[in-house]
Amino acid sequence: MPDLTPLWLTLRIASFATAIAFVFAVGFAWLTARFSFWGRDFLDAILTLPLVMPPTVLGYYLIVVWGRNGWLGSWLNAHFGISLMFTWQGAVVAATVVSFPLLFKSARAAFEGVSTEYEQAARILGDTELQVFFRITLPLAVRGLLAGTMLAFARAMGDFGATLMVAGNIEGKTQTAAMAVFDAVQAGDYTLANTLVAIMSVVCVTILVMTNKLANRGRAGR
Amino acid sequence: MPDLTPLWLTLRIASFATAIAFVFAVGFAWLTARFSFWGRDFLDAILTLPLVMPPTVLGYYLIVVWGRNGWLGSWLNAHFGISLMFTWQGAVVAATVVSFPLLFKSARAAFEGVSTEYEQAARILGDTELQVFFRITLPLAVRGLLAGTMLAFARAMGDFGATLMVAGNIEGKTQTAAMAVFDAVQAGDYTLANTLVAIMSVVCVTILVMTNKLANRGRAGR
Amino acid sequence: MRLEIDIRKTLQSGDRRFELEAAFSSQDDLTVIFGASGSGKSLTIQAIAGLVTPEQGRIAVGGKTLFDFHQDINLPARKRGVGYLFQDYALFPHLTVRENIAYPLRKAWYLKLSLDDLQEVAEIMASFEIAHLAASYPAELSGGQKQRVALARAMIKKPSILLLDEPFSALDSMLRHRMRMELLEIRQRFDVPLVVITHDPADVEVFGDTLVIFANGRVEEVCGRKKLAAPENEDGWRTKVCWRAQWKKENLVAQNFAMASGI
Amino acid sequence: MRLEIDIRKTLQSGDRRFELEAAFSSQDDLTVIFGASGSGKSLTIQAIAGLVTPEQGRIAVGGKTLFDFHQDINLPARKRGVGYLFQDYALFPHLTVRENIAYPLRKAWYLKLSLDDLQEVAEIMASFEIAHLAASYPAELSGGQKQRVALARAMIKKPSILLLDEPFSALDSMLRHRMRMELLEIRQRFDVPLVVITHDPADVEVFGDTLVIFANGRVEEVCGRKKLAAPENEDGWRTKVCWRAQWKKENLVAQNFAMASGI
Amino acid sequence: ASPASAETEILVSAAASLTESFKEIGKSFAEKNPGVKVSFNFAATGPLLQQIAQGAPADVFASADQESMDKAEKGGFILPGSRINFAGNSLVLIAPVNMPVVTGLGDLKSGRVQKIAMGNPESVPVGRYTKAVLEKQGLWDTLAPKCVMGISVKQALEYVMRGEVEAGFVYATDAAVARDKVRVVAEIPTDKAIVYPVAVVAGSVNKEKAQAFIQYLRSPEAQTILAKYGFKKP
Ligand SMILES: Nc1ncnc2c1ncn2[C@@H]1O[C@H](COP(=O)(O)OP(=O)(O)OP(=O)(O)O)[C@@H](O)[C@H]1O
Ligand SMILES: Nc1ncnc2c1ncn2[C@@H]1O[C@H](COP(=O)(O)OP(=O)(O)OP(=O)(O)O)[C@@H](O)[C@H]1O
Ligand SMILES: [Mg+2]
Ligand SMILES: [Mg+2]
Repeated sequence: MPDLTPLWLTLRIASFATAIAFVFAVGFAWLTARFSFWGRDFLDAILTLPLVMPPTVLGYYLIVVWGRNGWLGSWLNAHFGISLMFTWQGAVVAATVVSFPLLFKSARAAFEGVSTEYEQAARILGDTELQVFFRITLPLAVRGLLAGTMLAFARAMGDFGATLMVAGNIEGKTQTAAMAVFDAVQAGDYTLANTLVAIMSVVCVTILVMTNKLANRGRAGR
Repeated sequence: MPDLTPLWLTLRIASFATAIAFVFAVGFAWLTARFSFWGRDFLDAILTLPLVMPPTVLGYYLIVVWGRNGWLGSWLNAHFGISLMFTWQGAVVAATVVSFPLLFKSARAAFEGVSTEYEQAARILGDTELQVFFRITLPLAVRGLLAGTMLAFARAMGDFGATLMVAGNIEGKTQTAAMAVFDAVQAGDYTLANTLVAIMSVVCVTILVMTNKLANRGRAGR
Repeated sequence: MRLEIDIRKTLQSGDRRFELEAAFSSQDDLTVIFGASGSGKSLTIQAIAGLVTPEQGRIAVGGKTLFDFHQDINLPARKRGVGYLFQDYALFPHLTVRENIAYPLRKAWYLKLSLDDLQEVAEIMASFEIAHLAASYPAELSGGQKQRVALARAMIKKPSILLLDEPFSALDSMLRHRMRMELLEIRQRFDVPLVVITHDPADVEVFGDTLVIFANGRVEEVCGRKKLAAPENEDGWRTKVCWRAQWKKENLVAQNFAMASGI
Repeated sequence: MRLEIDIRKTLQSGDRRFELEAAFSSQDDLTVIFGASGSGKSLTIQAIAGLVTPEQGRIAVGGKTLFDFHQDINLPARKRGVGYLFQDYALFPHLTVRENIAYPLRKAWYLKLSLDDLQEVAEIMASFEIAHLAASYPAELSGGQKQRVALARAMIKKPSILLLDEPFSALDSMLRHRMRMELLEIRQRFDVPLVVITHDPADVEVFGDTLVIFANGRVEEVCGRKKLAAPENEDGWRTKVCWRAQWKKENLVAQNFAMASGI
Repeated sequence: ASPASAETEILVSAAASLTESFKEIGKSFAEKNPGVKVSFNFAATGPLLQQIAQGAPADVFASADQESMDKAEKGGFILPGSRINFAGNSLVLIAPVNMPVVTGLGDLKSGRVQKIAMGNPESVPVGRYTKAVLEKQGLWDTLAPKCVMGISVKQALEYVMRGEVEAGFVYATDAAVARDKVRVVAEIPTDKAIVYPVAVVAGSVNKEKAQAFIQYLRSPEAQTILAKYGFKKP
């Protein structure tokens, strides 16, 4: 049985990253789905871009921004004395960036699929825009959002390049499961690699299946 | 101006990969969205798995299967004398695998969002299941499918690890834009890296914006 | 004998349970299904169309068995050749009015419509007064306009039986009148039997050769126009309606009585 | 003076163009809007509810200005305090019947309903005969059941005006009658004015203190009950309806005449 | 190779650290040998070996370390007897130019050094060399928690260049590329000499040409080019 620390770390990082990506993605998705403004398609494309970058390259740009001497990172360091480099929080930032586009795109499509009639009905029944969003739009878009969340979670779990670049590969501290697998494959230790992959797959499949089940249980008719 | 061969190659690979992934993803998505069978959630999770694997590891498994000595690859080689290793077709296979889950999940959510009432109406009007699918389900799911296709295309364009493993990094033959960027970063040639990234981003944004525009034009009311 | 039905089906929603036990037959070309809200009318004609599969029983239209539990027959909806008007229209939101109506004609996927077919679509649109809406999408229609489009779509293929779920509810009285006449004409021209669910006594009057009354998932009463039942117990409203349907315009006083109590 | 409206709005769908020019006022508590399909009735009450923003004009209810182009007033829908019954109900598919009806009461997001509120929901469900459906989802309801749930939801907040788009079209006549009485009672108890779009002459009779007749996006005629217009030109069906609405049950012959020609 | 052209093509799978020098050598080889085209497949040594093991159509395998080549040899993936060493390198300790903290190996223990970048000993050759040296000096156990393991030597270099770490272990050739951003603190002698092996792949269909390329690597022209990029003689 191999060391499972990387797995727990991965789950923690992926959970945080998905949660953060969710908030931003839902916000942007709502904006682009419900309002028509100049440059909307452009914004949409820009927000999808992180997907096109090879993760390692993305990681490189992340360091440029968030690194100790990066332009956001140095500010963080000067004012709060914190640095994201080589910490699991840094890994969260990296994983958030790589998984964001998945959630954003899914959420936008999901919101666009919600008939505006229900939203209008809610407005007449006295809801503010915020209430309409939380009580009608969000629950009615739940399938697409869930699919997006699962994609984002899986992507965050599997991210390797960007996370590695920002968080380093410090055993017991920032070494995620993906890195451990990578190391094993690189080192030619295929038994270990296969075991790790098997464990990761089982964990991931379990999570995905359970999420699906929960979602189906909580789902309304139609 | 840097050499643009990798870019064209990338576009070609990404287009083929997205097209292939589309066919399979739509098929599986339809199956899981419209039929309830034992192990459906499990199948869904399995099909999402490629996302969790670090691409290089995925690439490793791909060459174990498709390599000239791999169990599918050796058969291909023995019967048709072809090998996918170090060819752009191999890159297509790798890119297809990494982008498949994105399309599959989006498509499933999109299909589930289509009210079955329309499908029933089409059946009564004389449609076979296949016609129902192509004339009703598919067009009504177009937003989600499009979002998924764009995600998959972007992912295929940006893939590095898996593609590199299967197709190699051979200049002018299998070196994709992502690899060229990676090489530039590795060589410390940041000017080249930034230029390549800028070109890739512009191309990708253009494609995404145009797809969005086309889709909106061709879209029906509601 | 054109329509024979004898089916059972149980529906469950949480604790609530609805049992449908619909059995009736109609020799007439015009059958009206009448009954309280939630009594199983829509479910019954959905079973005829093949949208709902009964747990038991048999459905036959014009001698052709559509469903038979014991013989293990269950024709798919597309082979039943029925026309169906959905209660909420089910117009395809991604197609224009013209495309919606032409839908059943265009069998190959990308083939253009033939000139004959186009002509047919144009004619039916004209007769339903929706020609000016041809290029609009369902979302841009008023309630009544939607309903007419749905009717045109259901009728263009000359179905062997036409099932109508409250076909005129969203129409104004002028249009309602004209559509009724239109329907009756179509019925005669193509010899297509109609099954109409309605809440409108005027429909009962016009279409009710056979009147089937539903209550709580069961057929409460079937009155043929020929079976001239005496109006014995006038206290039940159903009897009145039945009776009214039979006596039609010939007995204005009775009609008024029914109207007044049925406002 | 309870309702004043004078608005313009142009809608475009491809080549087709619809111009709405709705201007009328009603001092009565009961206003019926009557008119051909596609004549702009739904659009007009959507403008009152704040779902459609007119390009011009003014809307006032009970002295409160909801919209005024010149004064740049345009209250958002949630502040207009109107009740609205959608033509296709717009029940929230992810909520049960009970949750749908309680929707306007539950303002904080996750707060439980108070006992009083629960009581209220239970009462209104009972009076609309949908208590047994409380735990069902809209997809599991029949057409008439959906409509009653939508009515209950629109009425539970005691709106300052209740807008009803063909409220009884999917109900059977018994229920239709009862719901009408129910509505009239509610109207009186809470002093809430009603605006009803209908195609049913019986509705015109009961609700039509003021009858507004639409044609082609314009108000063709407004008849107050008080304004006892003589039935001069009986050849127009609208006049008949107006006339009928005014004379109500007092003149059965006229009613029958209208019925016969309006089948 | 397409039969239409008389040109034969050989594919050289080479370690990423050889990218620039090999591209140049490839050109000069082609000039000397008309009719032969040299293509390169650059990646980390690990993937290269895996590709060859799975039957990739490479002709030459140039590895950054002996171990990978040993594995290739043991697996029978290279032509027996074709293996030679063609270049050498050395391990250096580097630090960012503007960070004067580290002046020698001994400073690494100091509390002011929080992070040290190195290649991952499990997969990156330079990491293995580094670990061996540190273990021999008795520093490994103290330093290991501070070490950031890059997937490649370039990643370790990147960290040092951007000042994210106080020190790092890379090859002399890497340090040479980033001369303006990093400063070489010390050259660290390794037990085993760092030498790059090259061999003809067993499955090669152009064995003579591949052999010719390998021979060319030892030629003065090629050695000059390698030296230009900081490589030593083998
Ligand atoms: N989004 C839209 N775009 C273009 N035209 C529209 C749109 N919505 C409605 N219309 C048109 O406006 C007209 C008035 O519609 P409205 O829904 O008010 O009719 P209505 O009087 O309620 O009719 P019905 O009795 O059939 O419900 C119709 O001709 C309709 O086609
Ligand atoms: N999917 C379902 N699950 C559970 N119950 C259902 C479902 N669909 C319909 N029902 C119930 O079945 C009963 C009959 O429904 P049906 O639609 O046939 O009524 P109906 O006679 O057409 O009424 P209406 O005149 O109101 O349209 C209703 O009580 C309804 O609530
Ligand atoms: Mg019904
Ligand atoms: Mg309307």
